[in-house]
Amino acid sequence: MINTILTIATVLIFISFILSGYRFFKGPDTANRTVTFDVMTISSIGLIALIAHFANRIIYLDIAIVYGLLSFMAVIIIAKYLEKELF
Amino acid sequence: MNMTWIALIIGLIMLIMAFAAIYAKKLAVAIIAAGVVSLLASILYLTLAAPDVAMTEAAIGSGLSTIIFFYAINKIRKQSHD
Amino acid sequence: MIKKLIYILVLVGAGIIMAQLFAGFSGSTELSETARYYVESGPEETGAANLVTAVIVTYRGLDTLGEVTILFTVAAIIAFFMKTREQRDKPKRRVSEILTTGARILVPGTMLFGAYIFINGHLSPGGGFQGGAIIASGFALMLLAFPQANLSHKTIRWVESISGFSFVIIGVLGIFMAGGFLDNSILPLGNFGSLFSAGAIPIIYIFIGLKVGAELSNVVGHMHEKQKEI
Amino acid sequence: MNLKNPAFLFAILLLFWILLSNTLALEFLIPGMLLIVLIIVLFCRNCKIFDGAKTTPKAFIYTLVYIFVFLGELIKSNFDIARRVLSPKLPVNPGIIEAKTKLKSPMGRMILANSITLTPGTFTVEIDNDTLYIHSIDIDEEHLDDMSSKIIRRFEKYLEEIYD
Amino acid sequence: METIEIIGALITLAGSIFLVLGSLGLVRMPDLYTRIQAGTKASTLGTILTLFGLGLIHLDWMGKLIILILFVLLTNPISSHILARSAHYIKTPVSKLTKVDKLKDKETEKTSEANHTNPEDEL
Amino acid sequence: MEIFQLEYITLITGGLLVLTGLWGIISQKNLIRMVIGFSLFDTGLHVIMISIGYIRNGTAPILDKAVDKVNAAGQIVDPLPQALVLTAIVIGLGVTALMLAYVVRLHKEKGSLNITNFKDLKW
Repeated sequence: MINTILTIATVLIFISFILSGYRFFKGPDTANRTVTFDVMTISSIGLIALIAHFANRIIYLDIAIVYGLLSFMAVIIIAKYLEKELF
Repeated sequence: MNMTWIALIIGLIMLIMAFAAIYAKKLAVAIIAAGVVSLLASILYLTLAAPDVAMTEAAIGSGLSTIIFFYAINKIRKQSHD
Repeated sequence: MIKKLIYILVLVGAGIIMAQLFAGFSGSTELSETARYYVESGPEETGAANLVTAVIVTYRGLDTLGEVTILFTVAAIIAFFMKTREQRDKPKRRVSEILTTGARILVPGTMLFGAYIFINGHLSPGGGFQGGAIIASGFALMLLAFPQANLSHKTIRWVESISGFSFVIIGVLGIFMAGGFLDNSILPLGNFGSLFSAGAIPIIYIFIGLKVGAELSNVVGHMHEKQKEI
Repeated sequence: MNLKNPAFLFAILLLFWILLSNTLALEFLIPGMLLIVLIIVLFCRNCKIFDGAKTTPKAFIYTLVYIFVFLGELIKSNFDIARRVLSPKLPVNPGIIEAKTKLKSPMGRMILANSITLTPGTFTVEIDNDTLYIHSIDIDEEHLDDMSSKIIRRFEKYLEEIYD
Repeated sequence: METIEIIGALITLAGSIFLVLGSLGLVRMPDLYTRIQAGTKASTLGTILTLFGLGLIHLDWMGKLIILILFVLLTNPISSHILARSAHYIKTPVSKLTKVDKLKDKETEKTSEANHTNPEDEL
Repeated sequence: MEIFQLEYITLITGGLLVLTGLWGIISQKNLIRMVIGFSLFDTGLHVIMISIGYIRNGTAPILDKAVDKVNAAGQIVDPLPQALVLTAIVIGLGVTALMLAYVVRLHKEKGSLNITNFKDLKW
């Protein structure tokens, strides 16, 4: 029962991946693609938590924290690059 | 069984993103696409029961690599404008 | 035209080699003999719950030493290519106040998280290399939020050389006090699964983490600074 | 020597460490405390982010109230966005407006800007001293000033009690 | 099979529905700023609900999940703010529907020497 | 079906990724794109190595409450390839950073990123 519901949730997260992938290919400029990158990483935090549930290991959650940190860094550096403020 | 489906879809998205990384018009977009490939590779390692490698790939392959790439192309842009 | 043909030929050749490799592959259902040895006697011999850590730090410790040396060489070569000058350009635009305020909380938090990763290397995923990378990203965040901040290369060099030296000293102590180079049983193994266990593994990982963090921070810092005109 | 800033940062980092190691055992707690002291000495010797924070019991109660108000607004905002995304006509009417805040402390301003970013159809584009530039998804052209003060006051009246 | 676990699973499902809605907004919205509106809010709430629901299923995982939730709540608004700020600085086009742009008015009256040309650079 | 197993899928993904990276290296003219191709090639090789070490239905080689010490050998995957790949990823970052530093210097010398302009060692 629970696993069925969570499998449906996984499928929905994949649909969200594919929709943002569409915007990645369509997106007129780099800033739009960066938004896509942000949404993809945030969704994959949820996906990692679901994988941790399916494998029943708590230790997988550490990787999700690393993800959150690194996606933040990447978005900030892309924004700085776009406004030519990087040294 | 769940893991197999996850790995299949992640692998497909990875290959599409790899082509985007090679054929994107702008270098910044190519680097972002390469970052997405690394990020998804990290999920693939997780399904293969390798959390250590997944963490290394997330921290190094997708984090620090992207940062260093952007610093490098920023330097190149500055040099060509001078 | 002929060039394209050569490219495709190279690609097809590589594809054939790959296919040959894959044809001989059949998914394994149980561990090989070496792996079985590591799994069965690893926890007793090293006391580490994370078997990957046990392999990296003790069984294959020399590889790790070589790896750290390669990273050191890379950092040195990048420092050679990207020479710096003292003063930098003034930023054209103020950094957003929200980012500077957030960074004042996030930078210590990132450093703490990196330290957590390499202190718990023998219990949970992660270890010196990952923790060092996270510490380097913390430095990168600091440089992004405060572009005028001074990254003291002298301090980084000191941290780097002292931790590298201590790593080798611990390795040599293993020869005299225990079975061989980088043997971790120079300290008591302790209770399996607690923080102070697995002999010298946490200490070795702390030094590796500091060394890798210093090296990668150095690389990021050299990439950040402006190039000297030669 | 003002001890308020390091004390607040110490409390936040200690909470972070306890939740991270998921245990209260002393063998995890004591190395964590040593590490936190080291990190504060190295990276936050003279940061002044918590200067405006009040330490009265009233401020504490308002913090708890603020969390619930914020969560309520967050859920409301998401239903608003969902309604706009799902409706076939796509009813958006965007624009960037300006609003003035009375908060002085940087921490209070950051929390205000972040809360605005996470609530109904608004997010902060630029912050310039006490002026926030807010992008709103549905603006009312006749009553711009009413609208901006409404957006700001929703959170400011609680944050005023917590920060100067 | 307890009630609290089923509630947790349903909360997770609601979170993933919000994630899908966020990406749908990313596809449908007309310009960058409205896309950030949809992307940030929906994905933040979606992730928070997903993690909280999993925390109800495994009560002993709650500590790490709360760390993740606080982390997402702190970093996600900051990153979208920085991105929107940069995008406005390099004059990313706004959609035709936009009525007022106070920030642009301010910038045009303040600076004229901002010789900032072509955002569509080759690199 | 035999081919529809986790390790086969990841193995094929890794192989195709290697070929994509190789195609990028040999067909592109821009130096930065060649470095990107190299990093894709690297990722593909790592995926292949991890898939070879996978044991069917195995779990991560970390002993805690979920996996006990006594009958660990029947439950976990091979730790050795993981250790090797971990080393390889870190070295890969070093090589990438070094190549980027060279690219920056080459661009400073020649003012171009196109590989056909570098004729110094051509015979």
